[in-house]
Amino acid sequence: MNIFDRMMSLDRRWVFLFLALVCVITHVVPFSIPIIITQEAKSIYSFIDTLKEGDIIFMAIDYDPNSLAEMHPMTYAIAEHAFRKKLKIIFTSLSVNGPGMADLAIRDISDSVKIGKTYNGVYYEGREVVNGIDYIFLGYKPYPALVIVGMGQNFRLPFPTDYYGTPLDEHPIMQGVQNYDQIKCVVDISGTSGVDMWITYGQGRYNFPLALGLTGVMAADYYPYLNSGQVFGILGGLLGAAQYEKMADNPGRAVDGMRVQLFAHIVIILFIVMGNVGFLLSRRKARKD
Amino acid sequence: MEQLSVGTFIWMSVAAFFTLATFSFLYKDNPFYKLAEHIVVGISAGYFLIILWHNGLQPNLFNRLEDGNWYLFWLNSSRPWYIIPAILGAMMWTRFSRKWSWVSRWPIALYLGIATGLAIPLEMRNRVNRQLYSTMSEVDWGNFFGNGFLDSTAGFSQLLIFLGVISALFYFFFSKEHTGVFKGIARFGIWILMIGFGSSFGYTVMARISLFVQRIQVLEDYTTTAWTGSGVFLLIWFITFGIFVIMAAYELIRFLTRKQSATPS
Amino acid sequence: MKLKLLIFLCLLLFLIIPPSWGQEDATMENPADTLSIPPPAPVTNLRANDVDNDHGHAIEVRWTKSVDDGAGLNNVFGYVVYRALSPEGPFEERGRVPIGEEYYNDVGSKEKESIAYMPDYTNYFYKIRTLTSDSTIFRDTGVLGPVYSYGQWFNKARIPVLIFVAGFLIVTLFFISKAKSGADLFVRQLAGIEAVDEAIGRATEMGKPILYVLGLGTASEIATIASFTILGRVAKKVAEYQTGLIVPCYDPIVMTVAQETVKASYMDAGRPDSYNDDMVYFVTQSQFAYVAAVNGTMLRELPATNIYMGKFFAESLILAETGALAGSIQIAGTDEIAQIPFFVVACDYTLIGEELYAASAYLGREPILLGSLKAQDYAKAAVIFIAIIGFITVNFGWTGFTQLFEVPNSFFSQLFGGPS
Amino acid sequence: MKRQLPLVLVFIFGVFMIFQYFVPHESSEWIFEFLLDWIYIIGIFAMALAIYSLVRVSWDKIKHRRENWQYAVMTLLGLFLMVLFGFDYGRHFFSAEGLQNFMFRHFFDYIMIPIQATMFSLLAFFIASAAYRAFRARSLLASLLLISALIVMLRFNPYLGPVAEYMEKTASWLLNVPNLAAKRGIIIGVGLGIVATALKVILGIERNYLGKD
Repeated sequence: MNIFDRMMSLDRRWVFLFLALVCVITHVVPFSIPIIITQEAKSIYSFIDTLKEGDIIFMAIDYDPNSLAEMHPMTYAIAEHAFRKKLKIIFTSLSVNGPGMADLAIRDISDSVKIGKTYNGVYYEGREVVNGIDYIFLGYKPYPALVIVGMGQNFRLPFPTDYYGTPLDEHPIMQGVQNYDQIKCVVDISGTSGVDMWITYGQGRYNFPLALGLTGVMAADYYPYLNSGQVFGILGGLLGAAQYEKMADNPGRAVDGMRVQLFAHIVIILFIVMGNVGFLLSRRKARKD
Repeated sequence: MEQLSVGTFIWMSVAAFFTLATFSFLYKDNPFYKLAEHIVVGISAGYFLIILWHNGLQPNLFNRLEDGNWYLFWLNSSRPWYIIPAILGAMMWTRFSRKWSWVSRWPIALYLGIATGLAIPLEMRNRVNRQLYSTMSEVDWGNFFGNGFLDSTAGFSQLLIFLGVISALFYFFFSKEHTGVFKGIARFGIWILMIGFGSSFGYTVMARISLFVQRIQVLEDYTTTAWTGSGVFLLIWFITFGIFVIMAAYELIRFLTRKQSATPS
Repeated sequence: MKLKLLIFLCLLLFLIIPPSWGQEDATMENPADTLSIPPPAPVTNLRANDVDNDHGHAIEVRWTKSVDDGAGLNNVFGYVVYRALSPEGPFEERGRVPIGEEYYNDVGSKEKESIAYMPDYTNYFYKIRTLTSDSTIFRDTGVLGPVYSYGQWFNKARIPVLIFVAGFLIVTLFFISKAKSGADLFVRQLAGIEAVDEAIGRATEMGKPILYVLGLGTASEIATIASFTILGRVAKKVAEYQTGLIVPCYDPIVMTVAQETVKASYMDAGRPDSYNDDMVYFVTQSQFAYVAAVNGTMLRELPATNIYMGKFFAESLILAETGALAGSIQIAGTDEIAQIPFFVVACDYTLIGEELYAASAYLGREPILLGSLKAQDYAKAAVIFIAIIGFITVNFGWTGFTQLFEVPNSFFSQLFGGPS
Repeated sequence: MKRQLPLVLVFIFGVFMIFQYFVPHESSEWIFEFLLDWIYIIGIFAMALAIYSLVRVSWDKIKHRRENWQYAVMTLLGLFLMVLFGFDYGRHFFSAEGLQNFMFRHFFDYIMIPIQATMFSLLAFFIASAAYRAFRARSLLASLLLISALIVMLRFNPYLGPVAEYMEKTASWLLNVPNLAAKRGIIIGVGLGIVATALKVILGIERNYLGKD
């Protein structure tokens, strides 16, 4: 048995063992991998990065727990970046099972912002992110289309109080904030069809800058909106989240996940190439014989 | 962190044990896998039996007949017609007898009649009419080459989708040998099919890897719990993993010794 | 004196003004007061009728939007549809519609027990309220009515489907009668089908059984029904060759029908004694527990051939790879598009999509079945023809032809869900 | 009676269901829902046959001490325990409280779920081994399969340098254009196949499933 035959007919258990080892090691050992930054992800990052301290952005957390693995890293990456830049955030969740999850995410992010860290060479002092001053969580209301249109008139129409029951006017962040005119952009992180409503009823009617975070499967369907300029950026799935984490120099779970994915894919591709090299060479040899 | 009870930890260990037992199948069929396999078959069959009883039979049959009396055959209940499916269902049980088993063909015939009749218009609409309608779409001739490299919304892509659908349908043509022009079109059809299969295979890899990563995370969480918990936890953890480590070591030794004995001959 | 009076009045003013300023402040916080909106114009041209092509219990309300919606005063926030049982009221809110929209479907439940119950042939009265962002400022229309809902006996929107089904039926009957009269019906060869015969022969030589997996579909899925017919043919050959047959099942009814099918095939082959009910057995109704058991069977019984026909989901590749590990020849067929690539990659032969439905005609070679296969082919030719004509006409700017084939959405798109 | 009546039943109910689709009226819907309930209930009753089959096969194994008979004991034990817990040790036959039984839940959460999830995750390995084994450039068709899969798998690989961008664009084009065309072609064909098969059953051309005697 020559080497080519061996390359072709390797016991599959070696494939299994090698793949399992690579997955476990890349999962456990933290190291950084290059991540290609696409234009549609970069435009979201640079938009938020160039905002001034005290500017308000709007984040809609519109996914269910079952797409949590893909979508949560985006929420974390964007919100933490914004808080580090001392921006203010208005959160909503227009998906029924979203609010509890969003609430937890907000607490997690505020915990993480308490610790001082250096991003892209700049040191950001840790600070307390305060509900009502730095952010407000409006919660959930049914009929997303109506809520989105309603907020275009005044945030107080669909949401007289926030998620925790406090009237909006008691929060300093809402002083002078009426509708989308006072916020810089809307970021919709969505695993549902709610994203269509943000495009038609929100952006279509009130013309605010809209960025989307979508599941990997959905992302492809929304590129036409990018071309038409209705959406200024898209993050697609775990890959999109990893790009954002990379740009914000804040590697988190998305980069961790991508590390495993990348190397698992490379292992599979290597095995395919190995099998093919063996196959082609042994065929050539057979022809010579 | 909240202190876990030993009981809960033992349950977690059971889960970890069965996870590892199932993974051991990748090496070869072995007693642990056999155990996991047979247990899960029994438990899941029991689980579905119970679910069907509580969530199927009760709301769909018992609750509808419950205001009747059994000695009147529930005919005095508010929805007496629900006795019909119960009788049909009971007819299935004639299969326990060799002599009467043909009676069970009636409910089966009903079942298949309903299923097929239901399928015809629905499938015609959803699969044929719908897809046919979306195939007959306008091509963006003004933007034929699209913006940039391989634009999937460009005119040529739309045209290719149309040609692909038509030639794939040609490929499935049974009444004609693939010869002449027909051969060309059918060949293009099978190319499109193969490219489609390849890309959808490649696309799925990512989702499948994440399934494995989730299992690693479960085992990782289990290990962290053990190492941050008390000595009892650690002991159980060692036993759970130890079984498989010993098994792996045994197999490794066998593999190495076999190699050595194989080389001289 | 006058000066003194003036100073006194000014002092008095100062005493009075501060508290009233404070009051002003308090009301300033209410956004509604700050906006102080004039009432908008009402909607016009209000009309309502029963929703067509449905089971009743729904009324469609249409109007022309307020002139202040997106123009004029531009202060409209939305519309509310109100309904009452008499022109005097009381009116209840039925739904809200965002600005720009000009219709609302008032859909009720047909269940008498439901709170949303909306009886047919009952007179209803409607009015539309035009809202502003201040909930106290709005404008109502006059009352419209009476309107009532009722069910239709024919769904006109589904005429294209009816035509297709009827056409297909006629073609099928034509070819079946042609087949019965003894016409020679040609069908080309299919590699996957030829393989089935070879595989059974191979199993006999090796003295090993054949494993037939019917998939995860219930008996109500047509793919499973097609699989029964293939199982029938396979079982007949197996009975003739006296090879073993293993059929693990996922669904109780599928098991029952499969038992009948295999038994009938053994009788056809003249070997009813060789049949026993344990060839076709039930495993469990849980996707991966089933897979675990079938995997175990493959590695322990080492079947010569594995045949997978029917509905398959994520387990397709697990089964096919384990089968390859056991060294079996594998033939698969499924109409589940997401799984075809995995079978194509991992199995020796794959019946792609509709080839699964053609297989029983191929295996049986009975003229009537071939007739039905011919009908299927001619229907396909018709579809290709229509698609080409439609494509050309649409691209020349005439949509009249394609409009004939448009079928609107409906509720029952996915009735029988399977595991995914 | 044994063979003709079932064929007649299939025909009558099949034709009824086809017409039902075009009649939106409430009464037609009522029958439709009632019939769906029928087949659901028939299915549940058939579960008894299925469990009987499972028990008999396992019991035979144990009785005749066939290979691996010890494991068949585990199957029967699992089944028996689950049913026992599901009825809350016989305390709750007619209320769903058994579903909240401690042991029922724990057997489900800590045995059934982990094994099933792990079984599912084996796909990560099988997708790798299938790719290794089958993706060989044997013929033009196999090469097309191989190349398109490789391109899609390389779509986010950063080590490709300047090629990476084109790789990503090609991958998304492959998924949105040829893949869509292939799917659509198959769907239309499958639709016709389904209708043809269903018609064969309704018209009684395909009647194997009704057995023989």
